Amino acid sequence: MSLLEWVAALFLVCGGFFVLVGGVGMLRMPDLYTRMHAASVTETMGTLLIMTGLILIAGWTLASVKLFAILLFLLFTGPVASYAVANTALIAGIKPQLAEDGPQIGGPEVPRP
Amino acid sequence: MITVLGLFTLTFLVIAALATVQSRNLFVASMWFCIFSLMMAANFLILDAADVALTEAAVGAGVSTVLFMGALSLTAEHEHVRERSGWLPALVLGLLFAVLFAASFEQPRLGDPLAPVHQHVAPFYLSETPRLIDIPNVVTAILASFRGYDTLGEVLVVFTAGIGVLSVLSFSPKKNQQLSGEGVAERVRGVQHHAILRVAGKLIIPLLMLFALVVQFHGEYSPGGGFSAGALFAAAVMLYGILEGADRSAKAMPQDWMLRLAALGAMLYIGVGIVCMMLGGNFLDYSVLSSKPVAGQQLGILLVEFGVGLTVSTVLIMIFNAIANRSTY
Amino acid sequence: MSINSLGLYNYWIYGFVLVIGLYAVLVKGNYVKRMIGLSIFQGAAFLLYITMDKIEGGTGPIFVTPPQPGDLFANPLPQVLILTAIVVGIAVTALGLAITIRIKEEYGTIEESEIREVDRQA
Amino acid sequence: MNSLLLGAGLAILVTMALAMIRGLKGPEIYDRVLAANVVGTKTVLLLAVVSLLYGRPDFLDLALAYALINFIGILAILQFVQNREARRQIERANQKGTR
Repeated sequence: MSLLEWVAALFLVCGGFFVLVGGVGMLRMPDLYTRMHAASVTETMGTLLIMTGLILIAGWTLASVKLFAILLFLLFTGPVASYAVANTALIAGIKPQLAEDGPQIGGPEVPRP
Repeated sequence: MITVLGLFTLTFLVIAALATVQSRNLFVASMWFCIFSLMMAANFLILDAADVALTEAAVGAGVSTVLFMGALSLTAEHEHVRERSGWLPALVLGLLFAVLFAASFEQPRLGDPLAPVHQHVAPFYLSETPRLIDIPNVVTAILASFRGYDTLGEVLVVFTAGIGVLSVLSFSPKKNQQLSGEGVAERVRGVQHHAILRVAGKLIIPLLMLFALVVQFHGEYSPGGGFSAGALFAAAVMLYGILEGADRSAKAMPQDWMLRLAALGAMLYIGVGIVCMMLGGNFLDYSVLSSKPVAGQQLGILLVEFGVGLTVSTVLIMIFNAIANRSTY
Repeated sequence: MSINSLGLYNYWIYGFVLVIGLYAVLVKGNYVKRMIGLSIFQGAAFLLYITMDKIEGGTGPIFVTPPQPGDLFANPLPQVLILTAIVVGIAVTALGLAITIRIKEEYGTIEESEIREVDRQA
Repeated sequence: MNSLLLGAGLAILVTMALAMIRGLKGPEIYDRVLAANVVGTKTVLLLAVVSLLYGRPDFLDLALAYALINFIGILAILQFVQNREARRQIERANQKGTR
């Protein structure tokens, strides 16, 4: 394997790791907002690393341009969608779980529209 | 390697289908159906059917989710628990599954080159497409040329379904008494007050339309064609309707013009066929359209695919406008 | 490990998903749920057709380079049939949803048992 | 290289499985929306990996379409949720007014 392939392999392994960690976090985190935080790891870090690895594998071809476009779209839409879900949940009155208050008590005042 | 991927996605397919059927909340059910469509399309790609996967992506995950959400906001979100007695249907369905399971052992294994389906007409299409039509995408060649009659029928079915939706929803709805009051329309406006979503979405819309045009006119060389392009274009308009309000999308894409364009698309298809007849060929035999038969075939496919894309996109936009603009307050 | 080792799993999944969709159509009284069930049923049929197109050692029927004798390609015919069927399916589903919306407006409910009661009282 | 791609694909598939378990468990509707979103974006990654694994880079168009379409699906879902909340608030206010 050439050096480029080793680098691509490193990116893919790291990306797979972050994607998996995010998935486990989605399952094990205690409340919606922390789960969203975990999911965002897969959507930004995991996507970035895996896509970079794929671009390195594809090399200087049309495929890597397409992969780059996909990466841009995912990095663009993923956080926006996450923000929208979080904002909708907050407006609907779902409160974050805070350490000092115990589960589901208190939380910041949520402005209602 | 295909085995592993197929095993996972097929299992997800079953999980998504079960979750769709068992959830009492129809909103959750349609969300699971969206996941079902995604898994279905991933399966199609794994089974080498890229064109189908592209169409399923645009239709299943995009258009059908938007339409189901629109219908749910006009009907009811919760399914009532009362069900008919389930034992007889369950027995029948159990028997059906047993029959299908038993019959599966007579099916050829997945990917068997000696399966009957690979023996009959498919080798002809695969070997003759480079000679007769000379476009790389055999699926497009069959869709528009070899089986042009079939596709014409499908386009007319889509057109008829669009007219059906329009005529069913042409009555103005009764007003909901519980939702009366000042400024309801201003408050029930979905995601329109999210500045971030609107800015992000507006950047996506032109790219999506451009991509739809690429899929439409590059469909002879890569996965794509009129059906997927039409669905993608309609999805872009639906995004506009979600972000800016369905009234504005209906203003930008007026219903009567959509209807005319849908008819125009179908008529373009039929017209190409009739021109072929006038030039001395058979109906939808594009070879006579140009002095060289291959060039004639390519021209015919381009025109026919454009007609398909026009009809599909306008019908889907029409359906979206009709459902999303129906308000009960 | 070749594609062959997936064997008949595709056909079993097809049967199971088909039965699930049909269950929703037969047993559920809610019309939107029935439309979703019908779409799942359709999906199962799509899966059966696309399963048939796969050929071992083949690839998608789009020629990147001019095809050489001996190259294997997936069967394009089932793909064409399903490609058109998907779009027709969504158009028909939309028609069903439109009729459901009208039923809701006339009867105030989309549950079959409740609609029967309304009819009986009328 | 192929085994590495397959490994990445497997990681993505396992994450999809975990997200689907979260979607099955709920408990809030927003958890399910989140799960649908994660499954959607992971499908895009999976399709990109599969098309390189198959050596068919022209299939990347599909992943591109997915990346765009998935966003629309999530927005449609969110629009429904927001409209529902707004309607519920109005109905509650109207009920108080009539009483």
